[in-house]
Amino acid sequence: MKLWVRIEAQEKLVEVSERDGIYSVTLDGDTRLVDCRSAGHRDYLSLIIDNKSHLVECAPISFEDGRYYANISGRRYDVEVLDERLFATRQATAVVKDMGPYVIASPMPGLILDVRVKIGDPVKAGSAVVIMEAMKMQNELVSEIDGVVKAINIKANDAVESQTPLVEIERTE
Amino acid sequence: MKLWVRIEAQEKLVEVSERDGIYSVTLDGDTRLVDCRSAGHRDYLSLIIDNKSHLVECAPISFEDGRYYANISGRRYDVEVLDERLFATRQATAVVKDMGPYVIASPMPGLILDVRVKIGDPVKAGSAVVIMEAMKMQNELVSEIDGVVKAINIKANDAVESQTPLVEIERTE
Amino acid sequence: MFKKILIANRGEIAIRVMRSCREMGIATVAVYSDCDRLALHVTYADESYHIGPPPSKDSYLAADKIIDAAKKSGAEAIHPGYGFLAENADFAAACETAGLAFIGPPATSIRQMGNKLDARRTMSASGVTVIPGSEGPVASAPEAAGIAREVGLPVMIKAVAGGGGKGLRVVRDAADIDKAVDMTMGEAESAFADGRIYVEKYIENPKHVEIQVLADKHGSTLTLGERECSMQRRYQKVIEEAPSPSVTAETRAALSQAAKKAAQAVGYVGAGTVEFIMAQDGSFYFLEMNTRLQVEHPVTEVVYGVDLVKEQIRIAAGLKLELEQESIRLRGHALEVRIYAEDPHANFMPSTGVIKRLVLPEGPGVRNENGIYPGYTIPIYYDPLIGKVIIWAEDRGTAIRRTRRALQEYQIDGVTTNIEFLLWAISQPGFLDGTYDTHYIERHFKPELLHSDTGELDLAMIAASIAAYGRLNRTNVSRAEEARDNVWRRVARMEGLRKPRL
Amino acid sequence: MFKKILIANRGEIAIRVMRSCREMGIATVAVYSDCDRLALHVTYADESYHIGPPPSKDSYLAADKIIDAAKKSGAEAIHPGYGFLAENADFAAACETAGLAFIGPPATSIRQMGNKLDARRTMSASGVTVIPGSEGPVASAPEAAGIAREVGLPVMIKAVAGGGGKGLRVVRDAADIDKAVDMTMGEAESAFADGRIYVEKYIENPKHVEIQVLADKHGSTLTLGERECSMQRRYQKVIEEAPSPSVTAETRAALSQAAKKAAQAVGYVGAGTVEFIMAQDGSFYFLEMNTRLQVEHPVTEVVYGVDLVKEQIRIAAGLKLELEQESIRLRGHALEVRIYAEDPHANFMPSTGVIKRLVLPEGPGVRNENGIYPGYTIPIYYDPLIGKVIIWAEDRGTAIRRTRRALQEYQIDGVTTNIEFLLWAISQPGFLDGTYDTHYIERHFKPELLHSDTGELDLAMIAASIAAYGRLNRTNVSRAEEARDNVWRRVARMEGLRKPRL
Repeated sequence: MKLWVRIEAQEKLVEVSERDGIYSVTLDGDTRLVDCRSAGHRDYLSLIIDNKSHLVECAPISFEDGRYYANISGRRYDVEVLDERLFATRQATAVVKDMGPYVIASPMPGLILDVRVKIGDPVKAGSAVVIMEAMKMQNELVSEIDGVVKAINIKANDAVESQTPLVEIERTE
Repeated sequence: MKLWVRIEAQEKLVEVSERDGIYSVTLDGDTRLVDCRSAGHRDYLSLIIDNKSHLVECAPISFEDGRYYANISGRRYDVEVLDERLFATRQATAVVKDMGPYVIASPMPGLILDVRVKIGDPVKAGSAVVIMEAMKMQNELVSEIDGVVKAINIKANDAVESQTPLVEIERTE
Repeated sequence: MFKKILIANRGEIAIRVMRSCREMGIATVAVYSDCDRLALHVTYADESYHIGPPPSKDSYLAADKIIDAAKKSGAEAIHPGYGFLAENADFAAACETAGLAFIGPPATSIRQMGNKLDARRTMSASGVTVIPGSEGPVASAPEAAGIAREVGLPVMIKAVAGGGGKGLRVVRDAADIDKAVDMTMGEAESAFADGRIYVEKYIENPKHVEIQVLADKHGSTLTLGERECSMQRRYQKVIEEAPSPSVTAETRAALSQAAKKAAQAVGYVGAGTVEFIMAQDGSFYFLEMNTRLQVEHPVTEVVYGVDLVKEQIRIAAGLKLELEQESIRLRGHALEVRIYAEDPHANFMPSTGVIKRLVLPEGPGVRNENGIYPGYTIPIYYDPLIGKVIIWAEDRGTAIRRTRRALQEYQIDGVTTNIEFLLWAISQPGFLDGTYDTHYIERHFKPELLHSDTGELDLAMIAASIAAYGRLNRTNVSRAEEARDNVWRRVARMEGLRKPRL
Repeated sequence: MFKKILIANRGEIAIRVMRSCREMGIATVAVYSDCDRLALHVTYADESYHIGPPPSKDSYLAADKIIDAAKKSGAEAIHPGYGFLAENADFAAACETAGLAFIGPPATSIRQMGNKLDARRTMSASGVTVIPGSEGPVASAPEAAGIAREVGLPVMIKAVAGGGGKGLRVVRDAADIDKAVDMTMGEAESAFADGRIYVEKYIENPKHVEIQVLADKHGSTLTLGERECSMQRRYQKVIEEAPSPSVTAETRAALSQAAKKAAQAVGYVGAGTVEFIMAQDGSFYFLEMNTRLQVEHPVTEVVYGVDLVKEQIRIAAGLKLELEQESIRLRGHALEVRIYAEDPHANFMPSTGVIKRLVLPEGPGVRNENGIYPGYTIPIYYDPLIGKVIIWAEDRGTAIRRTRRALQEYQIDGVTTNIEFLLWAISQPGFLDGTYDTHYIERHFKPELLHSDTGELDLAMIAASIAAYGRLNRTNVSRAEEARDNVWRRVARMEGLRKPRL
């Protein structure tokens, strides 16, 4: 299977096949045989490659987007893995994504303390739009783009779930 | 629900009902309200009864026989819990069980080291019939009854799974 | 000795206290809010009382409900842990009024140390060095400028009611004093409804060191050496250690003497901590006294071989200290790393969720203090501190290497933690050589620094590729099956069509 | 210092050794049999080499395969752990021949201590008191009777090749000697193909105490106090402690002196343990020397603040001991309880299976040594020891109460363990007062004793009733649904029947 794999700034083409629990993984033209098994839990992979032993916690963050994380000795890496279908989808949606409205969503469940904008307000990238409290801490949710506030779905003192769309911002060029 | 509950030498009739996660449990004519929830895992029950807090690991050993275990602070209790159907079944099978052939089965996977009997041998209750090795230890499997060896399904050096019938003994009166 | 104690807290500290109680044969009573019904402290306690809805003010800060639960349960004493009501003098007084022992200092000691300016004055009067500055609140910019001339620049303009890094401003240039005073007063007025300010000399690159104190009701006060807590992020301690790599035996003796004086000046009883700001030249100044058990108390426990919670309980029960200052001996070195449910890649945003898997570090010299278990859901209402790892070793170098080993062993699934950040922190040159100060992290940390191992990048790619391969294969198979099913269905339909109509 | 070490073992001890290696910056190499591919030591190591099928003789005892793996990996040294090849002189010699450091004593020391009769003679000659008895093998019953007269009854008739409680017989009456000699010889011949026997005085109600020794290659030998290991079941240690409640400071000094002499007599290098039998009057006799790390080494580590594995590695690398006998100081008290996968209700039958849930005891003074993790399958081929809990506390009473607390916290699902039995053992009057001897458990333990708490019986009934209620309800609902489905199906069929035929 051909996979497009992206980690941090790098993107590589990876070829994977499997026989009897041993995986053949080709990366940078270099083919390695990987003895890979789940150790007690599906997401914990014990990999032995050239007798080097590794334990990696690895699972999808979002299978449909090909987003995975890999945790190695306490360090967490975000990895994107796409097969041909997902790769094609990403190519197709990348353009659309940059055009559509930008939505600030709650990163976790919590309480809205303050909404710093009104509909029609101009917003600069990096400016705080909503203040929410979770776990005794105040967190600023900032806009990543320049734009104008188009919709506000919450008000102060609202309790929100994770990934609730809070404020919609329309891009200004 | 009416339940026949047996622990060690005691057997009691217990009445259980539930509303909103609070159980009403009547035991010895004494009705207690029990706030019972699974703590992180189905088999770990957090019970609060009259503000007393208990954590009990409790699960069926064999649901169809109504056999459960309850682990309280490291102590393990075997409890039989029967509803009307299971109670009736037990009553009906109790007689048959005492009449049928007696089978010595392997309590765990292991290696048969020695079979101490031949077909037709008389066997006394408490005498060793099979020696098996598991986890570096030799274990004697003894007959619980007086009888005559009727069948032998294994020989020395056989590897056996758990609950494999090894030797069948016919009861002598 | 008490037969039953109520613990007015939750999380790791509630469990910590209950463990000592169990070992002393004392029954424990937990209190819990709605969202904590399945919290570990509730299942661990002998008795548990529900005290209200999740917000702290309605439950863990509701003094009357807690005292009520204590009375219902027949508890004879209340241990407040840290945070919540631990430094609330009114609560301490209310306990005593209700006939319950408060496992902490007398309400008067809490009050005397609670107000920063009062504490400064009391300490000054008792001969404990405080940071040079104004005696009391400063009314105007010219008055502030006068003090600045006296103690020398830089100075800090601080709100009397401030705390946690809010309401303070550093002035390095005399010309900036007017503006700084104005702004701090305005901020203090709006944030704390108390516009008063005072002026202190600003100590450059300070270290935070603190002395553990134990005092009984019979006049004995002793000290258990220092902890250094200069690894901080936004005034939140991240790593603590005992002893401090920067404290010599002479400084330790001087710090201990000052801490003892401070505790005695307020008639202190119980376990408490006197915090000092230490300048790079080793001079030190009283900062404040925490009139309770500290989060980082275990580092002192492991190097001195004491159980501070048991000492607290014994003291509250009126027993004399059995420890003697002369026989207390420091052994080896201890570190504590705090595990927070927060994402170091995303500005330390707190993280919540269900703990799916939890494998703690174990083995030689590793102590875990936790309030979580596999299957537990971390609620959004409270502190994101989910656990602590305390490391003991023969010496500081070994302790640091053991801490790295322990952090690498830590497996926690379902929430994001700061473990990566801790691994970064303990590997910093400034931490390794012990020169770090309280601003070290803000000067040096950038999230980009967390990813640097190139060998790991390849491994992450391989692991993710295999994980994806398995899942995509299954998905493709099921897609294929679906497609095949569709074909069959179509065939069936066609066959149906072909059947001769009846 | 070595850069890479191969650990020729599995389970908790392999992890124990690897942890010290990691902390020393030494890379680790694991070896594994087929059934251990997912064992913790394989995933924990930096490198892992497959060495064969599950039976030990084909893998963990296959010296050539292990040496081969060491060479392939570039390891410079081999740590044997305990058991398997740890006391195999030929293996130690083969390592040295292959240019690999064996982390243990020289082959000659192992050989000298390996043969019991030889060791007795060497010790006797070096002035270490051995149990009075025959100098060498005894050829006949009259010769045995002569020795019995000399040392006094009771005596023990022991097979030279015996071990693990096999091939020995106690004689209390002179009239029984003939028969006992005959039977033991016969048994020894058939069991060990070596009919030789010898005679020793039998010590009534003995205690098992042992001294930890460390010796470097530069002539330094030092001792780290005693451990008592008299809580045994069928010669298997169950609980160990340091210090022994029965050893006074004078006895400790005498034991240490004897142990040092014993180690020096065989030119010992590395960590080793000299075991003694101690009579009720405090007199003691050399029993044997274990020329390796003991299972129970951590109790010594926590009271003396040393890392014995690091010392072993340092010694093997040729370094001088940095510890000095004078500065070694005992602090507090330590206990170790061994967690076995075995059923105390069923004659301690071993138990295997998948560890579904594992929550270890934590908090102050608790150290876990484990080779398992949640999801791990315990194989049937090896030792049923799955973990150890080591407890440290200020004093013995606190250590015992802490051990109880820790055992109550231990949650392990999927296999049956001896935790209940350990709770029974640490609560025994003879354990609490420290008078227990090596026969205590066999004299006092009955499985019926494990269930005694009547309050818990009610609770178990309530919990099981609720658990059953939920499950039965669901089952009844699904039965009802099934029944309803059947009714519908029947109705449908009947409707079908009623349909007018076309």
